[in-house]
Amino acid sequence: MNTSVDIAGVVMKNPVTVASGTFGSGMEFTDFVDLSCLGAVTTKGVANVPWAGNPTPRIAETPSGMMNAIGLQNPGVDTFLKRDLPFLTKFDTRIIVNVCGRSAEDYVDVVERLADSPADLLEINVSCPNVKEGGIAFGQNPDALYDITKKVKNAAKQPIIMKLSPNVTDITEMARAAEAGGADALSLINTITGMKIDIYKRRFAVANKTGGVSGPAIRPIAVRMVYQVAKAVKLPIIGMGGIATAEDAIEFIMAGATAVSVGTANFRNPAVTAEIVKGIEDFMTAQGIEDISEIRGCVE
Amino acid sequence: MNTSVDIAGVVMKNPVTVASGTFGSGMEFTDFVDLSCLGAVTTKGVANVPWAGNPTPRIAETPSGMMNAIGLQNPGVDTFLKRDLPFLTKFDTRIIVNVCGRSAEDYVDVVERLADSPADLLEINVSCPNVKEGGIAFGQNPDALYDITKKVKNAAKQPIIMKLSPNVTDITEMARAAEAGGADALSLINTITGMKIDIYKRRFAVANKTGGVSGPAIRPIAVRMVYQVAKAVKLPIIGMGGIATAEDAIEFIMAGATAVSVGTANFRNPAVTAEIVKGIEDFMTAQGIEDISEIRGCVE
Amino acid sequence: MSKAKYRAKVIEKERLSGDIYSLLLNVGPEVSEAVPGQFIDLYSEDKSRMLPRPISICDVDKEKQQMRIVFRIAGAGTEEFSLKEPGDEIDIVGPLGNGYYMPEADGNECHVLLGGGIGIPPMLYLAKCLFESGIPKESIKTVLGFRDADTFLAGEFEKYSEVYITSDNGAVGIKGNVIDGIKEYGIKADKIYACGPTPMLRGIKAFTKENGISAQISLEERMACGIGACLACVCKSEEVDDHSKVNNKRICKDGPVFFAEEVVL
Amino acid sequence: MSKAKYRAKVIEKERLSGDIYSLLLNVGPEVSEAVPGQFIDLYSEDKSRMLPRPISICDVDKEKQQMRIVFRIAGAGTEEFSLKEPGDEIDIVGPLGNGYYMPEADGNECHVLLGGGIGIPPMLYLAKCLFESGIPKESIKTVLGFRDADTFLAGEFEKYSEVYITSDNGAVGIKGNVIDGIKEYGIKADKIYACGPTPMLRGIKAFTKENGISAQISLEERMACGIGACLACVCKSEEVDDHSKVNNKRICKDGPVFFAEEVVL
Ligand SMILES: Cc1cc2nc3c(=O)[nH]c(=O)nc-3n(C[C@H](O)[C@H](O)[C@H](O)COP(=O)(O)OP(=O)(O)OC[C@H]3O[C@@H](n4cnc5c(N)ncnc54)[C@H](O)[C@@H]3O)c2cc1C
Ligand SMILES: Cc1cc2nc3c(=O)[nH]c(=O)nc-3n(C[C@H](O)[C@H](O)[C@H](O)COP(=O)(O)OP(=O)(O)OC[C@H]3O[C@@H](n4cnc5c(N)ncnc54)[C@H](O)[C@@H]3O)c2cc1C
Ligand SMILES: Cc1cc2nc3c(=O)[nH]c(=O)nc-3n(C[C@H](O)[C@H](O)[C@H](O)COP(=O)(O)O)c2cc1C
Ligand SMILES: Cc1cc2nc3c(=O)[nH]c(=O)nc-3n(C[C@H](O)[C@H](O)[C@H](O)COP(=O)(O)O)c2cc1C
Ligand code: FES
Ligand code: FES
Repeated sequence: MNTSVDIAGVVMKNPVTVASGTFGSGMEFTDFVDLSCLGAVTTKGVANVPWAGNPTPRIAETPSGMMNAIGLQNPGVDTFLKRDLPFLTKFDTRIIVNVCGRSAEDYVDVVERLADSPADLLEINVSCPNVKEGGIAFGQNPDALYDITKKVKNAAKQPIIMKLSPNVTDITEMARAAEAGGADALSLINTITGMKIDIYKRRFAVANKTGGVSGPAIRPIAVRMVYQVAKAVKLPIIGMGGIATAEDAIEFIMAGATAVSVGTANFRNPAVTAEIVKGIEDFMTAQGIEDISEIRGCVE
Repeated sequence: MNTSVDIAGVVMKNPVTVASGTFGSGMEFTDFVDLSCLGAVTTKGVANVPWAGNPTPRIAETPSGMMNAIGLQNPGVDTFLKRDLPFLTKFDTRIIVNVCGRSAEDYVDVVERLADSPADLLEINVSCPNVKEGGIAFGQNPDALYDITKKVKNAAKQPIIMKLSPNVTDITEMARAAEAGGADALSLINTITGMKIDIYKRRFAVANKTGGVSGPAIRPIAVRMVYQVAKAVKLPIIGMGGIATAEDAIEFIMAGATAVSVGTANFRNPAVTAEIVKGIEDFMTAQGIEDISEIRGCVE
Repeated sequence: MSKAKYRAKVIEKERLSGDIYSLLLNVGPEVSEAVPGQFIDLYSEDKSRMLPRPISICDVDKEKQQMRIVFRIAGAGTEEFSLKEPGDEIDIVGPLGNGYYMPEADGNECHVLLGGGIGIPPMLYLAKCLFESGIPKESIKTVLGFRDADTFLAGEFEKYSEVYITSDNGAVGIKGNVIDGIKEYGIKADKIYACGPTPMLRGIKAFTKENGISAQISLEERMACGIGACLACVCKSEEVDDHSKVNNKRICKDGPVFFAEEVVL
Repeated sequence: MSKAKYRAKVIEKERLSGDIYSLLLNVGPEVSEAVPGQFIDLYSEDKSRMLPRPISICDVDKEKQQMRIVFRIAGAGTEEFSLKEPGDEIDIVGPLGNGYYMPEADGNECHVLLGGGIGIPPMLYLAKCLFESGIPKESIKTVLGFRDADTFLAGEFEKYSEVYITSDNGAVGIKGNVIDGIKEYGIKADKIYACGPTPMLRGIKAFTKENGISAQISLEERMACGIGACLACVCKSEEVDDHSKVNNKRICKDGPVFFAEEVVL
């Protein structure tokens, strides 16, 4: 049985990685999962300098999901290079580094500092709804997305994955802009902007007022967008949004994703990623699937 | 205690109505709810001629929600005028007629035929994701929305509510276009386009491939959009999307909605609307709220 | 406001075969209206599952206000119900829909009940009602179609009817479907009543049309409201339907039982 | 991979007062590591609730592998746990976080435990561990702050410590908060250990700073992962934190117990 997949020339032994920001740099999850059983570990977004993130409360629960406005707190690329990356290289897994910034220069700066690092792939977060500058501003306008993609691509040694925002009218327009700008792969979806109000306190449930909705609640929206993007561009897709079981992962693959990321579900079960890897194998055995690529985009 | 609200000069005795398409024309629900206890009944979308809708399966369950692609099946405005409207006038409630069409002419046609009917308000559905023509095409482009609003407004005797689609990058841009076009009120949100795949059959769960996601899953997204729109325009808002309890209804009102619609929750509990009306009163009593308008948009 | 969602108490639970369970429920006075072919909507306790699960009425005891349902585990909702134990409660609404049109008791006509797979349960209450209406047992014949030797409920039909068995793999009864059963067992049918998968119903529609037999069939479709309001559960009708003004009928409200000639399968 | 989510069995359930419940759980060998001030994550059965509920460890019996938690019904999750009966199971992860730093047994120091409201439960296990470490009972003093006469757990502290009570409305003990309690009861504290609402902890931080007393306080914030990965649950730290490289510490991982001087409240 072959579960390996190829994202822009980087081979993952199985299609399962984690969604940026839900898994730190993997360290804390080693108590629960052998990182070597994952196709890749995707790290929390890293900027050129440390970011303090947003005030608390940063999260709230929503029906079959959650809202977060962490605000991309991160220790900065220096610490990341010294501490997080060397730790990850101890495992037999691919490393996808998620990159954030406030300006094009910030992104380019991080990408250049990662050039000679063991990072296999760079995922460019131009879709975070929780920061005032950068983030989603690049991800909601095709021209801006094209520009930033081009700049990052020129600066990057590793293949780049542009992470798309679902908060747009037409996701295929954004996917095409990223493709035209030189993206090697796409990942989607980031969170959908939401709001929750504590009616007894007459206050917003998260300090940032709005937050990004994630989890099973948004899965049908994510599957739809992956399907649309898979039809619109030729790039490999890392699909995500509410994946909590192997069945969910297979749903994204059948919609056209090459690999999948597991995010919020890690909070309900810290060992869920390993269970999903195993569940995909079981499904393939039961259904007589030799190679995972047989089912990629198989619904018509 | 005053629970009554005013939508474009039409007074509803309480802020609770139903979401179009989830309640028929009220007839079937009379077994479970006294329609006279609702602020208004909003009918299923009606077109100038009967529509057959989409093939089945038309729905699928999703985490804390559902997906539908009914495709606006309706008996046409003639039958509606002869059968559904006379039935509704027997109750002490306001009547909001939801209008759909394939072209601007279709909408205008229906609106004109309703001119001398007992309909109190007309809700113009320019946001249905499940039909090929009309529907969402008008709801995802501000210029198109402005035009259709203007045309419908010119033809309408009753105040018009433009029903907005959440499948857009910036909901406030759409709200402003509708306001500029002459809308008397806005309602939001319609469903969010989604997809579900049956991985064992390798087929789409609904025959239309995509469907509109509704229910509690989308509530945080709906609350956010209502909040944004309430800040952007002066029109009264009918808020909806995943309301299942009185607390949920109050959340929308605190976000800035004048009235609220209950949709998918009717399927989990056919008497839920009456319970929500009662629950809002209980909340007001417990919190010492004299007039429902005191809490409208009260989070800052 | 004659109807409401209410909590039914589980009196008995039985596993009939592999993944098929029977629940006996204490229900409300609503049960007195129940006719064969109707269904009830069951609600999950889990808040992530918003929609009701429609399940046919398998038997009713109007005096004791009890109702029995028999179902297959098809997913998370039916699995939840299968875990209920005596004393547990389930939210339900119903009876809902239109059941089988009951014939005059007429000793000369042969009433043939066809149940395929998980379409079998509603036929039991129908057999009982036909029998109790005065039709002699010999004039009520039930043909039950199973996948394999994993049968269920068959013995219970014997109280009210003559029972014939078929199975897809021939492990029990005649190998084939219920129509093969009618033919091979040489059953002469005047009226047919059926519930089962669509291909079976399609076969029955063709067979009864060819042979000029009146047939009532019970259809299935995914439902949301269950009461005729949302238009999720339509089937195609031969004629323009009076309610919809198009060739669509609502299975939950106008059905689930239709005369075969009314609907397009 | 030394940790995992596992199913704990409920051994005993008790309602301690209005909306406060105590559950005794059969847990795994993980319990042998539990120190006072740590918490466990409890998971809802309901699939619509994705996030774990952090609840402090109130008591531990390492031999029997049992753990006790005491919680207030604050919403749907804690309500679900309050409905559990002996024999039922709950998914949990833990012990998690860093607990109270345990002092050397030194008969001359006075250890004062301050618990406010639902911050009281973790102090019980702390009192027990201090007592069992050899500190004499007279040198362990617990001040418990309640809202009103609806007290809970107070009697159980008497096994390990001297107990003083305050209440917001003066219905029991001294009227006021735990700091008013220290002052009015004339308690001389060398080391303070506290858990309770933020305003109380803020008061304790100021009071102990002023009086040069070492204080450990347990903080609370909404959590997602519970293990230090998602950065949901941070508090502000006085110094740049070595992990975050900013003035943020993770309550779930670096805490929930901090020395008062480490954090900004
Ligand atoms: C009128 C009617 C009578 C029925 N009577 C019986 C019966 O007596 N015994 C029995 O075992 N089954 C019966 N079914 C089928 C039964 O409703 C489904 O098996 C059940 O809803 C599956 O729910 P689930 O949560 O286990 O599966 P899931 O797949 O998790 O369900 C997801 C959603 O799809 C719907 N759904 C899934 N399968 C079906 C289906 N086959 N038909 C309709 N909706 C479906 C569910 O209601 C739910 O909303 C009947 C269906 C209808 C329409
Ligand atoms: C380290 C720590 C220890 C705790 N120990 C106890 C204890 O021993 N006894 C006790 O009664 N309570 C304790 N709490 C508070 C307890 O976690 C919340 O009351 C509980 O999570 C509420 O869940 P719910 O589903 O009932 O409420 P809901 O309001 O429905 O919860 C919704 C979401 O918000 C989170 N949340 C809500 N209130 C709080 C809160 N006050 N703190 C953190 N998260 C919250 C929930 O975990 C959940 O994710 C502790 C909290 C923390 C952080
Ligand atoms: C707590 C949290 C933090 C996140 N941080 C990041 C981040 O740093 N960078 C990023 O690109 N996406 C971030 N995301 C988005 C996820 O990577 C993912 O796109 C989204 O959560 C949808 O997947 P899920 O439903 O499986 O969680 C974060 C999500 C959550 C819940
Ligand atoms: C089965 C179904 C049918 C619907 N039909 C219509 C319709 O005819 N016209 C319309 O404007 N909206 C229609 N909607 C959208 C709802 O009115 C509402 O905007 C949406 O479902 C969100 O609310 P909810 O989450 O409370 O269901 C339909 C929704 C559902 C679930
Ligand atoms: S399920 Fe709503 S009309 Fe049948
Ligand atoms: S809850 Fe995730 S870091 Fe604390």
